[in-house]
Amino acid sequence: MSKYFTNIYETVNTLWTGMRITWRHMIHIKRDNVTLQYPEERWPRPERNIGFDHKDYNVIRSRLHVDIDDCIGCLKCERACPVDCITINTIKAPNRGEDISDIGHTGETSNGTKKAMVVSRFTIDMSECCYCNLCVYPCPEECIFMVGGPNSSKHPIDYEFSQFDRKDLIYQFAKKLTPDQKKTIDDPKPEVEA
Amino acid sequence: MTVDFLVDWFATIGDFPILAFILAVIISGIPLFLLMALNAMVAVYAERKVSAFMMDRIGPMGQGPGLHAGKWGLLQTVADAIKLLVKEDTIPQKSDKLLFKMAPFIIFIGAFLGLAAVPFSSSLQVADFNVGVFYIIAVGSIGVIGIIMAGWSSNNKWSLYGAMRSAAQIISYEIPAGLSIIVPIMMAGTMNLQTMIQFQSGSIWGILPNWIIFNNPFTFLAFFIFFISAVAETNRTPFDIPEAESELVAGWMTEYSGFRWAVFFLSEYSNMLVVSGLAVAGFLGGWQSPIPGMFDSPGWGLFWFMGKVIFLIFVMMWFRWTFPRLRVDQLMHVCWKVFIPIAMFNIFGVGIWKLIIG
Amino acid sequence: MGVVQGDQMVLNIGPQHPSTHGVLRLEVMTDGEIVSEIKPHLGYLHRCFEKHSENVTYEQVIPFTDRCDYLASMNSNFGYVVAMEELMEIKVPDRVEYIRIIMGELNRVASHLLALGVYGLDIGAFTPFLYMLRDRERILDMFEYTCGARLLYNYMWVGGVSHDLPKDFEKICFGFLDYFEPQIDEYNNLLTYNKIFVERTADVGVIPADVAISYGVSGPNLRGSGVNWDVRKDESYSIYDRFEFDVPVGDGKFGTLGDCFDRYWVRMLEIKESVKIIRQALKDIPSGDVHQALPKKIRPPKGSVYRRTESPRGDLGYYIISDGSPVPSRVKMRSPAFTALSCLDEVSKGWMISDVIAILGSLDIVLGEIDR
Amino acid sequence: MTIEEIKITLTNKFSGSIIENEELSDKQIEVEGSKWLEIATFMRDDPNLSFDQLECITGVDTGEDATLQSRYNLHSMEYRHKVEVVINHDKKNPKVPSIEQVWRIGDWFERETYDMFGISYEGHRDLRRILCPDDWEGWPLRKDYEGQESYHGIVVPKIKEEDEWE
Repeated sequence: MSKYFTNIYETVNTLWTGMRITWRHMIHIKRDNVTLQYPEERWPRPERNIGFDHKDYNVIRSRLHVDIDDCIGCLKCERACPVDCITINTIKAPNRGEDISDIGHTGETSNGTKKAMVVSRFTIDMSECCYCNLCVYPCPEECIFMVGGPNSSKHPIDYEFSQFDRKDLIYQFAKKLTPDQKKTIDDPKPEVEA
Repeated sequence: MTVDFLVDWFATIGDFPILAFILAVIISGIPLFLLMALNAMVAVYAERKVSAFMMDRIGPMGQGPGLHAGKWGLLQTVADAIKLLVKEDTIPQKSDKLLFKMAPFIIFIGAFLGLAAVPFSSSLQVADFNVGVFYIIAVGSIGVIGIIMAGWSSNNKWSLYGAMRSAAQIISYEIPAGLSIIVPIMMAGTMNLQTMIQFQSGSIWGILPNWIIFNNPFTFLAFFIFFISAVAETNRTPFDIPEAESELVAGWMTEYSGFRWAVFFLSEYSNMLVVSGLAVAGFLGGWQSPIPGMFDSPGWGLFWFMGKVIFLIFVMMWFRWTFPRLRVDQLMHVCWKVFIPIAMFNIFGVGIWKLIIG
Repeated sequence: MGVVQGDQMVLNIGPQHPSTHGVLRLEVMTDGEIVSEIKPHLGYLHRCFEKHSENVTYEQVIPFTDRCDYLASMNSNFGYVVAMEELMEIKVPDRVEYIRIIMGELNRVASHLLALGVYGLDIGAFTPFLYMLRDRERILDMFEYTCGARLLYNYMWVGGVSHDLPKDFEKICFGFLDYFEPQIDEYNNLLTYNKIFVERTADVGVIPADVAISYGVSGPNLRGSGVNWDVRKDESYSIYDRFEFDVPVGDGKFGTLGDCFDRYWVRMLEIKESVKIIRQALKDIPSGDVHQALPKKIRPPKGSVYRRTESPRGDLGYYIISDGSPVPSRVKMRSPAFTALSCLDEVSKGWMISDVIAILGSLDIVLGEIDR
Repeated sequence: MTIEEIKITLTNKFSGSIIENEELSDKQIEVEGSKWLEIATFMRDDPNLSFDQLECITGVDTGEDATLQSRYNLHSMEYRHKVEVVINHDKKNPKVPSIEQVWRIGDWFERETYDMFGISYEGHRDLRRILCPDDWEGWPLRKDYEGQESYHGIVVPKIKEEDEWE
């Protein structure tokens, strides 16, 4: 019999404790609120952030971007990708390190490396990308990177790259070459298949 | 009251009693329906906000024009209502179509009829029965039939489970609710809600309002038994096992969508209003002011009544967003082994109290 | 229970159901509310992680391990790299070990928070779930600060980690721990001690210790049955032997030993232990270069290794067979949730449908890991 | 118990069935497949061995020499020692006695290995595919596996479709 009443007492007591907690949260909603109203408020919230500034991000995982003028076509990123979302085609340049103005090819990267290849195709299928960052590390020219964060000086952040068509998520970084332009490169071997 | 008044008034115009009656019912029914709709909309909005605040969220919000839900998300329920009305009304191919279509309206009728006897103020009540309490308890059970129809006709196992659980639950909890509402009936000596509320005027020792809940310890206990049973009867957490979303997907409402589902929703919130209204009328002094002798006019009466009802509905929401859910057998355990004995004990206690003290 | 035998009814729970924690289909034979048999049907999320691994290089496997146990990716990475380092006999720098342990334990806290919160949701309490998610979010913020990703990190590499800790990480992490520890009491008051919750979980779904061992149940589920087995202590890997922490074991606090409440309670206590470990690790973390021991080319010698680590769900084992090429010959993942799910049929016989949901929730399965 | 002692215990009991194999590492013991059920029962029940936990069953396709292997990682909760048992199968007709009733988790592990490698565990009460659909063809983790061309009318792409370029 005493167990019966203890049970009832415990029930009322524990339930009341719980109700007190929710009540406390309800009346302190101004202080406790954690909702971020997305389109109006963006991620680095001015007050209420967890203590670090957006600029201090160690690294960021967002959309991949390629500075194609710096790309030497070494295919390292393509090999590093675990899901094969990067496709690169290259054509051997007639003279190493020389600009080809017809197709807007620059011969030297910003680091001063002379390019031996003309990148005729550099596509990244962001719908397949798994954001593992593995392609970023091997790049010798640091021309493939994820936008924003520490790279925001190179390219502003772009988290919200939604598209209506899946095809539009295939980003093409190299300029398309027409057959005529290809001829101007005047390559004995037709094309190095990736 | 309103109906009687209207019938009498029509009688002064001409002698067509049947037409007068129908007109009176329609004229008093339409505001009631509007009240139901308004109640559901406000309650949905309040529920969203209350739940959000309890969870450290802010709920529906909008800042400015466009596709946002208005200032503080006030237009959210309007958007919800429009969405529900224009949504496709799906009927499962192998369902029992007649029952499937009928079920929402039977539940609706149950909720609507109950609302008719709720005494909003001393003069504002659609129908003043001399068995008001009895009537509300009785029509409150009509909903069960609708729930079983909905569950059975959906031809869905989840719905069937939900319906069976719901039937068992509502029928069981009628008993402690009924036994507890006997207490104010004994105290006031009437089943008429208005008379019951009149009985609660004045004050105890000049401080407390003379509400039945404060009258003696047994009535105090009886209020809680009644209120919790009422929560169970409206299928809300912690007694929401008929629609337990983590177990039964949506219980007996699984196959419903669009307008029919909206009717369920409307009925659920109206039921909350009705049972809260009954609890307020029976225990919390109805439209009586909490400060005896002040703010006593009928207009204030409506205010006090709705204030108390809204408070009770808020407590129901508070329950819902704090507690886990009981299991079926535990639910029955609580009902038969805890509430009913205490409710019976209350009846004895009140009887003896009345004999000895007054 | 179930004295009167009625007709059997087949009830399909899932693949789309709110509390199957993913796409799992349970074919449940019921007699009214009482469950007599459960046949789990797996494979809705199957993408053959093991076949993938045979087609990519060793370092490219790591992103795939992320996606197996997506709630504790750090621990998945950790298990894989520990196994690989054992195979290649790499000694990693101390700083890397400390970082890995901090990250692994933070992720254990995050994973347990989700497990406990979702368990509350299964029982019907919504609010604790959001409180726990709110705090989990802060841990994910710290992960994002460290490695850029919030859920699938690819953070631990064979021989190192991808990034060093950011410069003020310790301050942020200590700040979080100071904020977080009082929250545990709030969860307890709100959910754990709640009488309804206790009634729903205590004495329900008891897994006796011998059954648990025979079914290969591991981690908090096994400890909830009273078996003191923690890979971190008993088969210590990395530098877990340097830290002081207890292994919480279920004791039938409100009911029988090995019931749902014990499994829940062990997780709650484990969060506290993890916090303890993180505090110790943050205090003595040495400085150093995290990329120092990265091998130039990952080409393990011919051989095989089976290494277990303690993921939040239990013993996460990797069986890696190398044939000397840069591509693994076989990677097998011993998934702890897989074994935990296998005992569902045995445990939930005779209980009600609501209890099946409670038992399933208490096992804390992640379908991404079961189906791999 | 160390691995040598375990080996000696097993060799004393089942002298013919423990196969010496130089290629295996020192943690592994190769046993003859046909005797596996008895050995497993002994390993579980012997008070000195007491391997009460089956950690993992790994199917292995060794590649060119056309054998399949099942590798059992056993562990004792009581003594905290462990051992790995290797069983070689003939690739044409891989079969081995099921230990499903020795360790209950063997049920699902064997189903998984059957699903992936087609090793049939004889005596298993419910040997179905577990991860792949029931009507899947082929054994995906064998080295010579080739994917189906279509599955229920859905064409299985062999390689990534080349999008139009040029």
